[in-house]
Amino acid sequence: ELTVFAAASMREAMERIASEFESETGMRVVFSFAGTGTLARQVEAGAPADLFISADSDWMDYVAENGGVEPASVRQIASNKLVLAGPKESPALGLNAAEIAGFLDGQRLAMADPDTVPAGRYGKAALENLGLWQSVSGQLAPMENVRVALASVARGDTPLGLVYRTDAQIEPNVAILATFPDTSHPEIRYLAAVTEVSSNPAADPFLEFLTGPDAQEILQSLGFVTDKVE
Amino acid sequence: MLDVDIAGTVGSLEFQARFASEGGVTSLFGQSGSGKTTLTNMIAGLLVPQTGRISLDGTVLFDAAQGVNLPVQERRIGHVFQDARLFPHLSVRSNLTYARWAGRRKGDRDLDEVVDLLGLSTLLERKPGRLSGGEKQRVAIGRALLSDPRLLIMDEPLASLDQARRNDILPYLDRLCGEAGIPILYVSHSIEEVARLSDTLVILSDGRTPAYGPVAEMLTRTDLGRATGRHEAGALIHGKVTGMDAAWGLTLVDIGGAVLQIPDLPAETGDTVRLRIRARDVALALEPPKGLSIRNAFEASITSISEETGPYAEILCVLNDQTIRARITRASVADLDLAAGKNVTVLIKSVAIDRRQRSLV
Amino acid sequence: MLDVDIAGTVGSLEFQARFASEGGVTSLFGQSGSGKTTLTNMIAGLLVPQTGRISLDGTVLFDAAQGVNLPVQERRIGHVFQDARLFPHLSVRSNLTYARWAGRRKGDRDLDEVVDLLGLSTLLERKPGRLSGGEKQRVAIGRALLSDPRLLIMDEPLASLDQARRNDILPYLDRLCGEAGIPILYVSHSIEEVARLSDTLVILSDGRTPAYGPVAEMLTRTDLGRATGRHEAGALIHGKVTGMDAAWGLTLVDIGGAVLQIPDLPAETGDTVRLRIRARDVALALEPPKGLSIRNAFEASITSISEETGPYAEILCVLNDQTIRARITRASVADLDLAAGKNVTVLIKSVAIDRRQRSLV
Amino acid sequence: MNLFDLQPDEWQALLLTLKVAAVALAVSLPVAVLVAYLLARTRFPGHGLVNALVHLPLVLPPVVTGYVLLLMFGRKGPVGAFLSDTFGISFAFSWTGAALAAGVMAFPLIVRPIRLSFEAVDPKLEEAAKSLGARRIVAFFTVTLPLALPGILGGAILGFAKAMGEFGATITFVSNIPGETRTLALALYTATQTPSGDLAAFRLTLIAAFVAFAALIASELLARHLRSRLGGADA
Amino acid sequence: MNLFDLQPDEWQALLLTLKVAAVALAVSLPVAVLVAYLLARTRFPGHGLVNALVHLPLVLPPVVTGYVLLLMFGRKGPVGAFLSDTFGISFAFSWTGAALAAGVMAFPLIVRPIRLSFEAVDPKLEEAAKSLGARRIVAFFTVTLPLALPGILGGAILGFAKAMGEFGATITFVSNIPGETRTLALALYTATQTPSGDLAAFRLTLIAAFVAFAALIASELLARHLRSRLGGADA
Ligand SMILES: Nc1ncnc2c1ncn2[C@@H]1O[C@H](COP(=O)(O)OP(=O)(O)OP(=O)(O)O)[C@@H](O)[C@H]1O
Ligand SMILES: Nc1ncnc2c1ncn2[C@@H]1O[C@H](COP(=O)(O)OP(=O)(O)OP(=O)(O)O)[C@@H](O)[C@H]1O
Ligand SMILES: [Mg+2]
Ligand SMILES: [Mg+2]
Repeated sequence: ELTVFAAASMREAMERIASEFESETGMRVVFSFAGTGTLARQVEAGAPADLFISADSDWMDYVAENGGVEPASVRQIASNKLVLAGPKESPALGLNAAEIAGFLDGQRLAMADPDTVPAGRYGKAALENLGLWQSVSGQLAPMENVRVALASVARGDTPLGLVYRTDAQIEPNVAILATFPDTSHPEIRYLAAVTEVSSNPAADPFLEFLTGPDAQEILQSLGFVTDKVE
Repeated sequence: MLDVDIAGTVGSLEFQARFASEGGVTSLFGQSGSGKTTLTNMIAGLLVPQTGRISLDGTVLFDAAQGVNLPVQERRIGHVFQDARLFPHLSVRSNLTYARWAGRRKGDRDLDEVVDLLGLSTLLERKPGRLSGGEKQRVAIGRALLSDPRLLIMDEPLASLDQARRNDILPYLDRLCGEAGIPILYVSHSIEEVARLSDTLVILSDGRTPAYGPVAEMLTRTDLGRATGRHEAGALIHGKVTGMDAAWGLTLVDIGGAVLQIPDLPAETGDTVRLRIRARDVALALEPPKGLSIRNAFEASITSISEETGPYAEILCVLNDQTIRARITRASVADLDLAAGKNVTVLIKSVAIDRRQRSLV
Repeated sequence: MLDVDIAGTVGSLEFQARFASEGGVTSLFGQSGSGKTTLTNMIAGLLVPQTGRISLDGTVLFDAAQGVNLPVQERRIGHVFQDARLFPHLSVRSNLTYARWAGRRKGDRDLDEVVDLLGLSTLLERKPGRLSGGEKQRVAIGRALLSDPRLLIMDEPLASLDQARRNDILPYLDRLCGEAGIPILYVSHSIEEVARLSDTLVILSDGRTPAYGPVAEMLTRTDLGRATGRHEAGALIHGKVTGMDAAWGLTLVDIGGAVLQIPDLPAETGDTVRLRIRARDVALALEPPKGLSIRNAFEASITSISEETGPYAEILCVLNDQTIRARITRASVADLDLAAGKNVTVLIKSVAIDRRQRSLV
Repeated sequence: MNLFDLQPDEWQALLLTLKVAAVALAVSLPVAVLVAYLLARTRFPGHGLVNALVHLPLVLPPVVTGYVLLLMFGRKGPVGAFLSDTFGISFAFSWTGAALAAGVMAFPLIVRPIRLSFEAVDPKLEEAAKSLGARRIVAFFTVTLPLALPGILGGAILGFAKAMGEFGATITFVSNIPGETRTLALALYTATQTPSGDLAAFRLTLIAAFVAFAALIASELLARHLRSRLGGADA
Repeated sequence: MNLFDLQPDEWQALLLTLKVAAVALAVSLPVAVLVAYLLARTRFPGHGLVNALVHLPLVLPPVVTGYVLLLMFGRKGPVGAFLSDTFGISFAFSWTGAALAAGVMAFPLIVRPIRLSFEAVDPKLEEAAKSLGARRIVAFFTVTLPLALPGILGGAILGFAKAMGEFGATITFVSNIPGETRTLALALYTATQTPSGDLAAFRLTLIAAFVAFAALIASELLARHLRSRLGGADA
């Protein structure tokens, strides 16, 4: 039995991959889903995890530096895109201040908290890069995670949300109105690594499996970008 | 005035009480656990009887048949509880005036007067937690007095007060009843207090009221010996003040056929007074004695002698239509050869009839 | 036995008490607010005096100078509090036996005996919240009696009990003191109770103990009129039972120079007894009267006459070396021409000396 | 950076926290007193339901409570839409919403001690008040309430502490907007979510602990005062 | 999928939650009673500090409390290492750790009502017990404690509810491991992390509410029983 600490935003993908892995190898995988930061600190504290899957490269660096994971085992398993999501049947939106301000119409832009959540940090970088930060920073609704931001859009509490493409794609009540160019933000890297405390012989095979064709196919089907995976 | 006829079950007690009183002081008398507090609580509205009717001064307070049950706060009954029930967070002053500022009872009784009567003037700013037992009880009395009541219920209010204080308070209650016309329902174990104060006596026994009636009548009933306490048996006689002997501090009271000399009686010539004379204070002689310090001697005729078991005999004598009760030893009855119909001289020490034994009617 | 000499300040009360008693019943007597409860609390260890010393039977309970202050639970003092302080969550039975199961006090007093004495047998399974006022007080008395005390403190224990119940309990306390040798510190407002029960009387007034001493002596001290209550003044005389008159239920008591006939005295020939004779029950005559129901007449000589203001005079007579106190009107003093040194006949109704007035020594 | 020199954003978070907690307490305390009294002294149909509802925010994870608040009081929620249309009041993404979330979360903690205190007031004293002419409501304000003050204070201090520390429902309901809804708890959370935030988190912890300490001391002094007003003993 | 047919993982989470809450309560209640008694009846140096420490988990965001627990009781933390070396007890990432987190978070809620109840017990009754020979500890167990039972029950129910719903400190301290530390609250959170999880979240909410409701009803019945034992009135 393999214990994997995985970023909560990866839940759907991870559970599917794990059942695939189990049917192939007979090894059961148990997940602990939480925010990347939370998990990172736990891994650092010696949590009984075999693998750590982070939605953020900064936290993975931090854990690798502090002896939580084996630096050599770190590898990218997927990346993602940022999009603006809005109510279904809204027209596409140009990524400029005027259009966005017009669409918001004084209401707020939901996004993951730029100060706490990786998705938020990426979003902030993208907005800054496109020169939009100035105009929207006063109208943000920073959420605890991407899912909450997306739900807020789906419910109509906020007209617009800056979220991962993967999330926007599965939510039936929203439409993707715009996609941020990859160049506007640091690459959104999902990293996996074997922990220092792990002595589970299945850890490496699963890590291998994550970058294998079966897993990559699942990730791709859920909207992840998989072309940059090593 | 106060008409009670109720029944119900409270805890293990089968309760059934019936009495009526014509104002003045009505005393409830009975052993511990006989249901006195229960009865007062029903009259006050704190307990609801199962059946029956309570009316006060023509107002129906409770009527099971008609579904009337006036809430406590509308009954306007001042209640001195057996446990003081002071408000612990309020000063003595605020406790005393509670009915005025919280109960919208105005009343014209003066706070200072009540405070003086009860000796509370140095305690006004204290909290009840810092009072002695008797002090608490006095505050509870004051609080009820100041609530402008239509009826005052007092559940053993003087139990932990010393004699001096009782002697101050009892005449005040008398006046309250007489002058202000506020009827009082008084619970007490002390037959002295009851006799001193009451107009009507209600006997309670095991949740029932076997007897009630005017106090004079009740106290001479020999069948209530156990309830009223034999030692304290006595009789009430009525008289009229005919004059004063200022030199010796004696008041002359005509009881119809004889004049008694009584010390220290706060009454005016012409007043009618009521005197309780305890059977144990009455001696009998075959003829008027000479050279004796006992000043009150008059002739009366024996109507009955009940020889009880033990050394005592109870003798009822009648003078005009007033009954006097004497308690002497059976030995003396035999020695003096007393019998019903015989005339004897009744001797009553003047000092035996003291301030505690009488009341203005 | 009990030696108290303490001082301190409690609230607004400057407290200073000093007395000693030789076992038996010691009564604390004083007005409401005079500090009786405070004093008992200090002896029990619930309040700590600032200075002084308390010792019981040779054990030092408190000594400010030596820094001794025995904790309450080690003083082994049974305490009947003025407020009953029953444990509301425990049944009457568990309250009564608390000292046994929680205080590891064994004691050989029988639960049933105490329950019978106090009339609690039907209440054993009840919670205190469902008891009447007097019932609570009785449970409190029983609880203290069953705690195997070295000293029993009773703070107005009989205040809300009826006469019949008091008459049951008082002889029991007597026996407790006499047979079991447990000293009792008794707080009461009733001089009757005090006289009936006490060996030593301690007067408390405004937090001070102006006087204490053997009860007979204290009761004849005329300077303590206010404290002891004039109405109840009297004297204690000692006597020896010399015989019985079974036919009339009278006991003959030789008081040295005279034999009194007393009804209903539960004593054996040869016993020494103590009789309290209230001044108001004593009449005087110039010569032995004839044909009178008053059976006790003997000659004595007047030692003093104090004419107070008002209608009364207090007369002390002496027979051998026993003092008898009489209270008659000034008018009679004048009429009979009484004066110190004169011989008179002292008259005492047999029934006046009844069961409440005497005690076995 | 001196440990005791507050940064502007720390000041902001501190003041906001105090404002949110104070408003939450001020609004929920009277309601809590009422509910506690009803639960303690009356039996009405739905007694159990009210009792359960009061405790619900305690049992559910705060995120759920925040989510329910969002559904109800959000812009499109039934209550939110009504309030916004009728009174122009909006809780969404504003400090008032933070106060609402804090109040709801603190509510069960406030109700319970108050209810216990009401239950402990001897009904005989209320009877005495009525026998002196006080109507039920007057008896409540002059006798029951003053005697229950220690419990009310106890509930208030629990509620205030909870309101100060409320995190899950707040961040879900009104998000984590600096200056508007980022209370100390949210700022502290924010700091812990960056690898380099440890020092900031430590400072914020100290600030929060300090404020809580001050509030506790104040409440203890008040409680002691209340107790001494009773003369240290029952009547 | 029937709404009232629990799935195996829901059963697991439910049972785990009950176990965690029960153990948390069982362990913290006696400590809380002790602390409440000390706070209520004694003045000792550090009184204020203890009082503040007790309340700290309320004021700090749960995440911080969880983080502090992780630092202290984690495998590498000073206390955790000591316990693990000396007694072989480990809280890290196990249900015992979840119980610890729940217990710590519930602690202030348990202490306060109990403390109020202790303060409301008339010291005169303790004096009476002592005058009957009971030592302080005996008086405590035979008089003070039984009379404070309503408050203890009140504190326990608050604490149990809190322990059932605890989320932030738990997920931070012991992570979200199915079967080991994934209580209802954490399962609920997990469910909300996928768009398709709404129904699951709703079901879990109902389960949590139902259990809480049952616990409350039980506590009310018990409280009524306790009150009736007192005969409805004080002595
Ligand atoms: N806690 C307190 N704080 C301040 N004063 C007090 C306190 N307790 C009692 N006193 C005062 O001390 C005096 C003595 O009180 P104590 O209770 O000893 O009187 P007592 O003789 O027992 O009276 P009672 O017969 O009325 O019970 C009273 O004047 C009372 O008001
Ligand atoms: N709440 C109750 N539940 C059950 N029984 C009760 C309750 N209250 C009183 N009783 C019983 O009812 C009887 C009458 O009680 P009540 O208080 O009326 O007596 P009381 O005449 O006032 O006695 P006391 O002179 O001792 O105060 C007693 O036997 C008592 O035990
Ligand atoms: Mg009674
Ligand atoms: Mg006293």
